[in-house]
Amino acid sequence: MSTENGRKENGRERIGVYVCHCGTNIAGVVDVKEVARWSKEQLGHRGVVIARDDKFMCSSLGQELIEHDIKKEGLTRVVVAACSPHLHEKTFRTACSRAGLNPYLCELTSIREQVSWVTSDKKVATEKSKAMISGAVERVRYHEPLDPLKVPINESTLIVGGGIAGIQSALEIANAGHPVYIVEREPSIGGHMAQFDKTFPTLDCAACILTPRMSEVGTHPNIHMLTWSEVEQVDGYVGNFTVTIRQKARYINTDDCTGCGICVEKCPKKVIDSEFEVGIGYRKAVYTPFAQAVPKYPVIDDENCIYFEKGTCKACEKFCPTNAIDFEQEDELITLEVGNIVLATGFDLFDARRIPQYGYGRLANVFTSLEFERMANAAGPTEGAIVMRDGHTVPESVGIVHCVGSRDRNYNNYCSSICCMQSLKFAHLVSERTGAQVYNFYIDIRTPGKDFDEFYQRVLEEETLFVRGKVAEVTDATRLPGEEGKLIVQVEDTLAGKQRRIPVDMVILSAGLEPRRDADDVARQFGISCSSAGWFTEKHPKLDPVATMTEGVFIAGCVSGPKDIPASVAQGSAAAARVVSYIEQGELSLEPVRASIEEAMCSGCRICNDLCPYNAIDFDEQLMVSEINSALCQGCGTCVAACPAGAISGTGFSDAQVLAQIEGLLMLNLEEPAVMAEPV
Amino acid sequence: MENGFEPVMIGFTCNWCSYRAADLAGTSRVKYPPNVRLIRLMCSGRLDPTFVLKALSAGADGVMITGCHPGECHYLEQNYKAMRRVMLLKRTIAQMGIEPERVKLVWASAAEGIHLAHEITNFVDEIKALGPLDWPTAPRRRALEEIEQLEVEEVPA
Amino acid sequence: MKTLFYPGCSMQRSARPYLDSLYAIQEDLDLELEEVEDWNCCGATEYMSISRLPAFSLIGRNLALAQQQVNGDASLLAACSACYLNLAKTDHYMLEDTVLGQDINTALEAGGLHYDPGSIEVRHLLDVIMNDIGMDRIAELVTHPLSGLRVAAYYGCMIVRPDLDQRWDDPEYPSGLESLMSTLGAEAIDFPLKTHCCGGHMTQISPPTAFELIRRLVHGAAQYEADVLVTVCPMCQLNLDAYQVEMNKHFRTDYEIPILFVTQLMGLAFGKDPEELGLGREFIDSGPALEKIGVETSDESGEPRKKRKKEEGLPMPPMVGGVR
Amino acid sequence: MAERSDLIELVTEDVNLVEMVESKTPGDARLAMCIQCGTCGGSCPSGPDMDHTPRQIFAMLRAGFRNDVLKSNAPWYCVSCYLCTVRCPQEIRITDLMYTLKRMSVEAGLYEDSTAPDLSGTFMDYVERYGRSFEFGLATRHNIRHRPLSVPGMAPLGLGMLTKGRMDLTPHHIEGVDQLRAILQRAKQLEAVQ
Repeated sequence: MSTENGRKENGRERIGVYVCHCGTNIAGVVDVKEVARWSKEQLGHRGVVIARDDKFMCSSLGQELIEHDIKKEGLTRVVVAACSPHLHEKTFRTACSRAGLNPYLCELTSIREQVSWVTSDKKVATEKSKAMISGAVERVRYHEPLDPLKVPINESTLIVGGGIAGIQSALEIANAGHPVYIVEREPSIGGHMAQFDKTFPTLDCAACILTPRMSEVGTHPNIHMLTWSEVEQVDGYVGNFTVTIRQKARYINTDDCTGCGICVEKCPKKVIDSEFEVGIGYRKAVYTPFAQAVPKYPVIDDENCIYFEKGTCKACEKFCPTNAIDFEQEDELITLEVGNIVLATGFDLFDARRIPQYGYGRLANVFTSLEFERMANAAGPTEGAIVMRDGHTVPESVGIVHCVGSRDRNYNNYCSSICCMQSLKFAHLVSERTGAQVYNFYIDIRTPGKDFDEFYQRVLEEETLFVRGKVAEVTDATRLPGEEGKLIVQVEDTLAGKQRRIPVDMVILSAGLEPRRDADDVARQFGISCSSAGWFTEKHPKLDPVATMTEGVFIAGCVSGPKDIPASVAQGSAAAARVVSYIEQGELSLEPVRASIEEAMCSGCRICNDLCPYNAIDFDEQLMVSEINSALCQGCGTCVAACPAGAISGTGFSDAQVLAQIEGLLMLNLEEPAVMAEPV
Repeated sequence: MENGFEPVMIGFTCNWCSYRAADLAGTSRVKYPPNVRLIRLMCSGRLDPTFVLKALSAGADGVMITGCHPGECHYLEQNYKAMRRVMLLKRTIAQMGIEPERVKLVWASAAEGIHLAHEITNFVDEIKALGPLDWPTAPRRRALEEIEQLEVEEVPA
Repeated sequence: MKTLFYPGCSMQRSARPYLDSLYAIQEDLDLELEEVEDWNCCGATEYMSISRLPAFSLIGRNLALAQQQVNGDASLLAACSACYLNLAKTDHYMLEDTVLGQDINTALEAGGLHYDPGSIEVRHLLDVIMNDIGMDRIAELVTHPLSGLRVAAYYGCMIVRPDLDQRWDDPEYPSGLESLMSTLGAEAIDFPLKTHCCGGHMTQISPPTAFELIRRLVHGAAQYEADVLVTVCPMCQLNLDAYQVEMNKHFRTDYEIPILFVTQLMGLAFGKDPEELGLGREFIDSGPALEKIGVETSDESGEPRKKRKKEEGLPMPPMVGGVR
Repeated sequence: MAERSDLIELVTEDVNLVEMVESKTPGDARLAMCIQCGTCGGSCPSGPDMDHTPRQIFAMLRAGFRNDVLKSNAPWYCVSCYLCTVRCPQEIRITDLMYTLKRMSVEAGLYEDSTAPDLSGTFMDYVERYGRSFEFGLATRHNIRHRPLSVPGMAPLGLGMLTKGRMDLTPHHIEGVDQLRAILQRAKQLEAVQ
């Protein structure tokens, strides 16, 4: 048996091999008794002292069997031939440690997923199982006792995004008594929900349920808000992140400002509000986005402020009772130390201009869903009056178009999931406030949530007309009498099987939800991954939806895909729970699968330094060697493979272990050469 | 090659995608040839070219390297490094007089069990077509010769 | 520059003014049009309806001839949208569907011909004017701006759709022709029906259907107060011009929207003689409309009509950078 | 036995219809991807005059109602404007599929109103005879056969075309007619095999 490649032989091991029947799952195809017999006989000289088979190794009986042997037979290594390590590695490791054997001296080889379930020929399956056990035995000889890595967890948490998901997370964590920083790009927290009028299906007013939460955030002793701010840089790792934040100049001294609003009142410069009012309303050059804004301090928009344009005016400064205006203010860089991060940066609305045949931007009375939300909102530009673009005419007929930019390979393949309910809500609001005839144009009505379909029923009762068909075009080009001065919605009524032209006064486009324009940059910044569409990827879509592949970075709300308010709130709480459990543990134990550099062997070539995606490798200028920060290291092993001096070793996946496993799998370790599998 | 030649092959899998794809192939009971024996790495980026050379020299007729699709690496971008290494490796073994087709790189996400099984099946056929690898001093080949002598004596039932 | 040119049957006859006006301005555009020798019909939309491979082979012959003539890669100019699409589509599908490509070549061999897919780049006249010649050059050539002439820029279908080679900013709502018209000094209408159908072959199959399609466009042009409707396709011109008369009979309407070819308006702006541009051969007399720009006397009087007034009230969303 | 054949008459579904239509269409037509949203039927300029909208045609194809589809006027009323094709959220090549259906209905000879097939046929004849289309011949021959009554009505149009020098009374031949015919001949043989 070769011991080249400078491999360190671990003396004479006493190895136990345990072959699982998994009922008939394995035993039905693999001759488990033969495999066990063979292991003892053929691998005895490799240290196998016991080889047993059992109906269910994962059962408590099976585990006790292992524990018993470890104690009585003094096993130093354990190989279990059963199912995938992703299912039961933990089980058997725990069994080992119960018996006083270091859990990492146990190796699980998957003869179910990789043999019995995918091979029909019994003889061949049995042979392959032998080979795999042989590989595992060789590998386990080179295992070393390991202790999980412990990293301390900084108690503070950073939450990026002050929408409802972020707010929920912040409050949950803060209420558990831990400090929270919440960073928001806009001048106020609140996110998209603050723009809405009513919320489906209950129709309670968005502001009424949101603003209490907002002010709670504003006044919470454990929450520190950083609005009008963006994350600039992220360093560190779970438990110990260092985050740099740019707080944009507000030109208002928040210590002195009382939020009285006189500056806003006196400001002579009126500009179109393309942010909060999505372009259908106006604001001043000094402004708070909306009445209930938290914090209450206004912001001076230096692109439109007369002072910044011409150097004159300063009306706000003259009238401010507390001299809080400070035109000299500059951006501020703030550095935070946090243990965990929750990303709740939300979504962008699909740009309806990308579908020219729907006329948005060209035809005055085509509105987007967000424009309509603002219009319907009592605090909006029309004080809740639903009127046409002229500002006063009440529409007599309104068409609501579903699936705008969603479920369409020309734009986004996915269903934006909220549009159906949103459109039903619009239908209700329009008929309630204007009595106009409402048409809903849909491909499918999707109302899977609690009380959703009941709401659909209600809208039907309100005599909204439903036309099943994806709208072909919205035009002002008349064709028939009665179309003059109207918008004509052309569609195939697929249930009637006829093309229809329906003249309406107003069209509302239920635009889909898209990832934030800068989602990719943000993902890169925080070291997490995006789907092809741009939504952030969960650690597990079903079983771990708020965690990411990067420890300590969690996601909540629409960052991972379109969601309604209840779902976003639920995720906000879920993320908080995950964070709090980390904080409560005080320190976190990580899989000890890490790379380490043997100083003596490192030539200081620095090849490895740029290979690490987590910047875990630093170069020590004094010693002229590279060193690895084991907490930053995620254990991918790329540096191990790259090191020309072989100075880097990867625990759990060392060269020795892999090379030994290769020999084992190829049966080079047998006293008499193996009979190769010969499928019949 | 219809001479009943059954190659032995080593497959390196990424813990996050292709190994799980293999699990999935199992749970969905997709059948594929038994010739490939898998080794789990944390990432295709961990693949040390010497692993492949070792496998080939130790008697493997082919080596399959699998990892996450480009852009989907669990460790952000390490699979690109694997890709580069495999390209170099193919060139190297070609210079050693070994068909570069004996080394194959396959992307398989955790959801692509069927795809992986399919790729394994194809690769086995490709290697069968290439025939046994005659690596200088292939120990396994020596071993086989000995077995043949053994088998003459004992008549299988 | 020498440019390989495929006129197509219609330009030879029913759309003769298109051909004449194109030839009249080719020098100004630094085009040296060289006809594909002994080209054959592209099959329009009809041949494909009867048989597939023969239809593609029919078109394939033209591509093969073109390749032969330049012996190598080159671009092939077509001014008829139907011809353009047939040629472009065949080249594209030969690349995409290799089996089809081989079959076509097998057929071509029977005539001693062969075509390598992708070697000929099929371009539409308007595409070349917009992207190769460019508006700056056009602006230099304008001596008689079409000031005050309200033009409905009409593309029709086959030039912008399916747009297999992604040559247009949008398959529904392109903007090239409009900018060309404003460069010529005309007032380009943002015509919502700019890429809707002119009726195609329905004039022969079901005239009532065709008349309705024609009425929609003509009515639209009238609704938008267009003086003329400009087109880049012989079929569109024929349907909207010649059949406008029939359509009026059918619906008892009296629309009179003259339909001119893009090259005719360019010619006028370049100060060419209307005769030479084949003007006056249309069914709906363009005289009255053209008087507005004083075609004979090149004085640029004639004040532009005032635009339809914009709505006041809620601001409109900005379009800049909107459409991708 | 008679009963049995009668029964067979009743069975009109053709289970492989979708695959068959796709195979006769160049490239990947994606017919099977239709979600019945009606974008095509809503966009179609001549949709109002079709007996079945394109969407319905696709549903019928899936159901295997071969004869009903091939009897429909929808493919023939398609004006090849490609609006449906560029708007289809499933990127189905609807216009190309319509061409395939036209060809299938010509083969099957199930479409009652022969106006459209004849127009295409006549057009094809002229092209194969001269290598160029022959508008005068086409228009007159077509109209005399299918709308004799309308011929006088259309006369001014034809006359106008002539006087305005926009129509020839005699067809234009290309030189390579024989070459062209050889090519088309070979193409037809090839297609017949498939």
